[in-house]
Amino acid sequence: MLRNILIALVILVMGYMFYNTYSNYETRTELAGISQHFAAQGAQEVGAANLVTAIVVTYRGFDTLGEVTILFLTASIIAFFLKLKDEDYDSSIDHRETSELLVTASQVLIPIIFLFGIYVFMNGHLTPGGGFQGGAIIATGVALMIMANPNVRLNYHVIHWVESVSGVSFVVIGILGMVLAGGFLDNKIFGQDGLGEFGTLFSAGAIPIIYSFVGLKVGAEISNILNKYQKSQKEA
Amino acid sequence: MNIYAKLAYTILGFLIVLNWGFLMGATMRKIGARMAGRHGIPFKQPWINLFKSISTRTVITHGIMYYIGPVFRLTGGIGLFLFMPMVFTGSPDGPWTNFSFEGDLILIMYFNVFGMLGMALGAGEGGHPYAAMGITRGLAQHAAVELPLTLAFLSIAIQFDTFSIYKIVEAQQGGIMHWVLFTNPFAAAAIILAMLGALGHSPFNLVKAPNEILIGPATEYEGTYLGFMMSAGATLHVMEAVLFMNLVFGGATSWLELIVKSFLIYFWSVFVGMVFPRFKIEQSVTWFFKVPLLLGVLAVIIFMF
Amino acid sequence: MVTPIFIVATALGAGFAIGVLNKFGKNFTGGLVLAAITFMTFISYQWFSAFQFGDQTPEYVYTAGFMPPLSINLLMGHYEAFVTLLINFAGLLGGIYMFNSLKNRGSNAQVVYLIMLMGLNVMVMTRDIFNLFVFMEVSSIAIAGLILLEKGTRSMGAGFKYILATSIISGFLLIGIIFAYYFTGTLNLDGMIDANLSGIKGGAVAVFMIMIAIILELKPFPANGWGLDLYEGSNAGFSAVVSAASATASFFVLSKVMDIAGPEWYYYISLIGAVTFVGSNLLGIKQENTRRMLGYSSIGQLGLLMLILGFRDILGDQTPYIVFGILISHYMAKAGLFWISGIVKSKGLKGWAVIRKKPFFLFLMGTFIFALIGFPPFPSFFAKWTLVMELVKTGNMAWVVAILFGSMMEAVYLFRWFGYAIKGENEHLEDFKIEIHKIVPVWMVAIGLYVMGYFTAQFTEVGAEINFIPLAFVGLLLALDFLPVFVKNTIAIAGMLAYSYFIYPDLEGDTLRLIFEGIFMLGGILALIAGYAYKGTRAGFYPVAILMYAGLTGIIEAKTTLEFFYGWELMTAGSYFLIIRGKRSMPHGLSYMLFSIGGAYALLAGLGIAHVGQDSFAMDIINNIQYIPYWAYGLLIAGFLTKTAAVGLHIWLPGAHGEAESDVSPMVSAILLKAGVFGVVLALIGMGAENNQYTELAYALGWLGAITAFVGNLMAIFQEDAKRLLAYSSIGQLGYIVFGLAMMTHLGWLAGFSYVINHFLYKAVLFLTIGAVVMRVGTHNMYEMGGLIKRMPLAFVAVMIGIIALSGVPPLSGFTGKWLFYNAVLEKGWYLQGALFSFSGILAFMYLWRLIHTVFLGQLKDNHRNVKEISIWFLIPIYTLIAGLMVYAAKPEWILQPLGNMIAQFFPDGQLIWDGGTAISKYGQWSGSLIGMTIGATFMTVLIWLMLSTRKAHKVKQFDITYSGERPERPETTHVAYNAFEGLYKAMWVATIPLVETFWDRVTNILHDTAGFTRRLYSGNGQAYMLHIVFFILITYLVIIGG
Amino acid sequence: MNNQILFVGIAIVIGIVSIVLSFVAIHNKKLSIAIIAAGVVSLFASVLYLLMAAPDVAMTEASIGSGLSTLIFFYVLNKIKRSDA
Amino acid sequence: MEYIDLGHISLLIGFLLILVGFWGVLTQKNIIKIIVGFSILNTGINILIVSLGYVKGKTAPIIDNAVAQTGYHDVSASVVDPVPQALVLTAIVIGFGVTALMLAYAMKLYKAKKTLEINKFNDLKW
Repeated sequence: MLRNILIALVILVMGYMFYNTYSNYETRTELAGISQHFAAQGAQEVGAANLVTAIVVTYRGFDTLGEVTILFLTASIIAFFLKLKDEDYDSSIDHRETSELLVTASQVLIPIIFLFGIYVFMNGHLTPGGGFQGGAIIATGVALMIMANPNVRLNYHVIHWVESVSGVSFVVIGILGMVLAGGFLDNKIFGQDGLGEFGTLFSAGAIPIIYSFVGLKVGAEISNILNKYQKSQKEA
Repeated sequence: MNIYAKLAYTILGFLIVLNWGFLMGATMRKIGARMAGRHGIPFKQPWINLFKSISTRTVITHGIMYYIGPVFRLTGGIGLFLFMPMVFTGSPDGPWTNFSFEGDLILIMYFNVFGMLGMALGAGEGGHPYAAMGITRGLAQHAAVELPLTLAFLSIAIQFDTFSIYKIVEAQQGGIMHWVLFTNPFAAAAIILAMLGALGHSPFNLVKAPNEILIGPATEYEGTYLGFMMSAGATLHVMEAVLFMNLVFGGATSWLELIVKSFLIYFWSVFVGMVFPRFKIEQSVTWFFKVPLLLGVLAVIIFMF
Repeated sequence: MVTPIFIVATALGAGFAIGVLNKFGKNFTGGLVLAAITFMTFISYQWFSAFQFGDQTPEYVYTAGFMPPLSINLLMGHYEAFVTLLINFAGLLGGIYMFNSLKNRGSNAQVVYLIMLMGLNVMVMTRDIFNLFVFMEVSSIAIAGLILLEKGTRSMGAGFKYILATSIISGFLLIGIIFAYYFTGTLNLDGMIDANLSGIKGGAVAVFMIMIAIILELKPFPANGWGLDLYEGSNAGFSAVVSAASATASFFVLSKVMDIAGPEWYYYISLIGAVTFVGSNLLGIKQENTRRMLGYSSIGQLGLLMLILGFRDILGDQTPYIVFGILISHYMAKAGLFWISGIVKSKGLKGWAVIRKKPFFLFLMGTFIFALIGFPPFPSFFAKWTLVMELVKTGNMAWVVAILFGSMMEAVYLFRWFGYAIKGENEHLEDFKIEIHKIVPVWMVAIGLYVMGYFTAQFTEVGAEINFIPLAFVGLLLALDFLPVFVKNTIAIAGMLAYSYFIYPDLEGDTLRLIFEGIFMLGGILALIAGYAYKGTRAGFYPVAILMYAGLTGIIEAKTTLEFFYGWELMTAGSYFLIIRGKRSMPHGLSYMLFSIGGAYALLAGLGIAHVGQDSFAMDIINNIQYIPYWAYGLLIAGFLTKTAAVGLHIWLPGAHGEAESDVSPMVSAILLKAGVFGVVLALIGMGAENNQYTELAYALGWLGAITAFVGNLMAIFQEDAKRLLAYSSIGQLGYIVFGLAMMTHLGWLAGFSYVINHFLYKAVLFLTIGAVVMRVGTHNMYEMGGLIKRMPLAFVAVMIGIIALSGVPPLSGFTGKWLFYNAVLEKGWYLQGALFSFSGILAFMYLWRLIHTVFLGQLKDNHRNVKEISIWFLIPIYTLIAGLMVYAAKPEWILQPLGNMIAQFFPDGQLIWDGGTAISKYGQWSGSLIGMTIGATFMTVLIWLMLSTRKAHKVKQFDITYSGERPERPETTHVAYNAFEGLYKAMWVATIPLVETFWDRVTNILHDTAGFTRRLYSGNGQAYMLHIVFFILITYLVIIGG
Repeated sequence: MNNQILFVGIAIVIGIVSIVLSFVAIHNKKLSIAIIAAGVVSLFASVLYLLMAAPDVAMTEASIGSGLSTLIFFYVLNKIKRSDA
Repeated sequence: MEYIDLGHISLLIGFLLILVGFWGVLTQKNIIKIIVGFSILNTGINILIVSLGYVKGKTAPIIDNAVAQTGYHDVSASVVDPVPQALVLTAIVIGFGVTALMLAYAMKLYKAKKTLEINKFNDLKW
């Protein structure tokens, strides 16, 4: 109890600290700093209608690389932490009954979910959404698949393959940007003029390609994580 | 004065000291016996003892160090004599100053130990436990005695601004009131008290313990060795008395004065010994650390301001 | 040039590709990972060498084809290149070391390791603050995963706590970053610096949150329980990488980000650094677990680096140099130690004794520990030196005190540990296996430390003057350590002779230095001769002995204060190793080391103060100290007094000298102690004789000397151990010397110097002889000896001459000193001190008599009836020294006159007048040779008379004594030896109360209790650690930003 | 401008509800309810993002923050409950 | 009324969620609850980030198709700040990764000691 009072006190002081920041906040009425530039020039420079995507994939593409890496790391760590070897995936059958409804629904839904996910990341430069969201949606599909049939033999080779290839491609495109354009992860690998027609699917240079790989990779990684959690359920 | 004359005077002086030492020892024992209501030894007894010892035919030895121990002892006694100016004649190069030009009070202080150390080593080799016990006691007591003595010596040296015994004696000439006894009473008092320990009579004679089993180095030696030891003892007694006489009681301008003064000094210690019972070593050490040490410190401190 | 972006591309490409390549097996993937790291290392090295050796200018790497602040950019500058090189190199070595552990966890773990390194690289290079956040997350998640390389609950707990803590930290970082963006409109570091974020209203809190998060990454005390668990809980190889690579990266990040915080933060960074350095090193002393202890040390070192960073405005151009020295030492040494801890596989410190089963590990471990503490020739030595010099110069004494105190604490536990390794019981311990891939990285960092040390020295003008030849000789002997004793001994002696020959012309004419060099080198050679008595290889003896002599000669030759300190520390290191060679000397070696280090730090501070206001580092700056000279001289003298074992600082000596090997005792007693004396002499010369304004200091020193003399001699009386007796006697003798020097008069110095030479001669004789006797009889206890004169007469004669000389009885040379002393005392007017000195001299008779009696005289023990005379190899140096003593006794003017002339440079008043062989002072006179002749003649006369009258003396048996009517049957019953001075003890026990020991015990206990109490903070509960972090943040907030 | 006032009103409601839910998430004894509450907080947050003209973030938060995270929470919870049994 | 706008309110919600998250993290003994606390903490931070990018009365930073057909367009006067949105995307994904890792830990810790009390995992201390 004494401890909790102490912690309450600590939280109060922290609140005081936050209040000091809060009191200096004013809701902005116009853009400032770099965002001013992004809003004014971003579309022209990058060719993406979605400025967030322009920033995520190009301007701050390096962050995104790190971000993808973090998911990758988490998946790798969980893999060796939960001591799941790929071979284990096949062993031990779960005899849990799954409802008929779920199975049927999943059979219908999963292809749609996958397609939707692909749509989301392919159109990341035009509409809200992108690689992460699309990847997450695909992973949701995978989750549904696992839930519907816990004994499904998810082709881990495919997952790994997708993950690896998309990851390597991401890096390679980044390097291509360095070779063909202005720097690592530059989207103008097809040249300044190769940005395509603004607002169409094949525009914004490498952004759709990169975001697709990001989407695939994120999807594969999250699926991987989910799959491992799922398999770990079978462990004694 | 050429070296041969010096040598002659020195040898003569040594003979006087040695014999006076024997006589004085006998006298003291006589006085002691009389005071205790006994007849006492004849005055010639020391000489008899000496000749008897030296003429003993069979002597033993425990080894080389045992053998040369008495040599150390006697050399210590003679050396002390050699480095001490005996009779003040108005010149540092006078007939009875011996080889005192080679050193000063500090030399006397440290050479004092030479004989003691040699004898301790010699007796040690004999392997008799009493020898070692006596020596440990002697050394402990010696240390306790030396502290007030050193302070007093320093005080005198400060007073006259010299370590030279000759100069100290010279400075005390010209009447009894010039004696350190009166000019530097703290130092004198410290010396008079500490001297009891230096001379090793009761109550500070546990080192030798004469009334029980005699312990100490002397038990180990017999024959010629004992003769040497007795000679050395006699010499040392006189020389210590002479040292105190030179430092505190104005020195001596003639052999007669020396004899009288040294007798009185020696008698003082014997007298105290008659009155007081014997101290254990720790008692005597602590005793010297009280009044004599205090006096010694006082004697020095008065010169610091 | 390969652009640094390929560091990222390589790591990620390889990492992502392994997902499909893992079917080629784990060895393949492991090899791929190592190849990737090698390539990354190559990239960093390429840049580093371009900066270091070419004239490369810093290069920005822009991503996405846009200029910052729009896009993220990386910077590859000189420091970035260096730091990434460090990270990648540590990663490479760590990767080799952990090859099997990573392999066992599969290709995933290998990938995680690779990516962690990549994350650290980007952290260093990026100039974008959000990017920094992302890659900090990358590396901390990777670390949280790699903790699991070590199996078991402990590492899992540690990993979880680590995630909790880093999550809190990154939360704050993120809030800070977003507010920083809000206020400045940019995420670029340079942009934020330009925008002067901390000056903007509200920006200060944003800066605060960013800074505190980055500081927390460095695990500041006390919010660092999670960091300690990380070091303790993870795989040893991985702890090494965390300590070397991750901490280095975090540190660099701090140095990068603090630019946006501005100078008002610097003070607080230093403060947090200082608290961390002192706090974690203090807690380290309670550690019994190796890894955790090393963790405390790592955190402490990072605190020190933080402290330095905060001072970068004040240190100016020196900052990189200092940081480099400390960082590289910590980097290599800590990695090496962690790696060794993984090989040895002992959790507790005591189990490290097993390391002796592979002796070269001791060399490695010693290298690392000495590098951490800052001993020469390692980089940290030069860095610490420069740091202290600069801090003192700018008046930051309090910081210096904190640094030195923290270093001291670090030395306490590191050397305790080292002691266990060197001396601990290892019979029952199981030997450990060495795998080649684990030992190679350790060797590489160890050798790297020496190379780096050399280069660090060359960087500065003053460091470049250091003479490394003696050290190279040490290295040679180390390489030849497998040879038998007589070969190495010959090489050592030849080396020292040759060196003396070459050094002599430099010193000619400088009597002061010549005397000490003579004692060090000639004494050293004589002591080494005794080494021929040893059989076998005597592994490790020669390098350390020569190390000590190298240090000693370094002190003498020193032209600059740095060289002096360098020599001083070498000597300390060498003598430490010499001392701990003794069978039971481990605790004493430790206390020796600690007092030495404490002293060295006092010295360092003193030299630092001396440097203030003077442009040079030349040795003579101590003659003219301008800034708080009282403190300077006080510190210098205090430092030197630790080596002379002045009372209060002496408790290490009896054990250290007493338990040392037979020929080591004279080295450390007769020779080594003089180094302290030499120092005191230099300091006193600095204080100057003319118009001496430091009378109080000298007065205090005088009393200290006199009391030391008294205590040393008194304690010597009550010893039962022969070598301890001599050791206490050395304390007393050094007290005389200090007392004499403190008088600051011609006679006082003459007396002091005559003791310097005398003590060297007779203490070497005594220690050599007693040491040789001990070798023969196999015990130190005097009451177990006795009567040995029969078996070893030559040894007896040597000891007899030694004790007569030591006691100061005429005619031998000790009397010289006594006579000079009394004259000096009278002249100076220090009567009471003089009396105490004199009393000490009288006390000396007692222990000396006891020494010779209980060993050589009295009853010969049954088990010693067949012992032989001491070894000829001991007798040669002993009698050479005795010849020296005799010459000194017969012709004191030969020595004292040149001494007098030398001292007259400093103290022209009150010189002795020499009339032939007679010395005449104001107070008296003394003629050494005449006294000798007189006494000799008398002695011979008496002896001849005795021989004439006792020609038939017959030898009797040992038991031929009467003993209360009994005849003793066993020698033990009649050997008066044990507790011989009982009477004196009963009278003087008051003076033998170990006040000093009690005092130091109290100090130690207080430190231990504080550490023990404080470390309860680290309850092991991850939640409590989070609370600590939050507390730390809030308290820092209240302090820095205020209410 | 009416739009704005409406948004503010919604935001206030969302705020109050999410803070209450977050307390529920922390203090409810049942772990499953706690997890769901946290997921709902996340979901409300994504509504808030929409209000603040951040559709990308809203999508991400909804799918990852409240969807997949909750899913993993339940995996773990399930696993723990099963090994209890 | 000046302070009652979307920016201020969501900022306040963000801060309050952070505080509640901290409260949970620091008071709850159950590891799962602590992770829930972190999740709330993260949500709070994300809201914070987005609200700092909010510009009063502006639209999402997407150039909608109608406008896009006419080519590149300076929208700086009409959109909210896109940068914090980009950042928060990253933050959400990172938060997910960390949460997944924490949960994996929670699972294994539970397996090791059959408890989720955080104060039971203090094998390493002092």
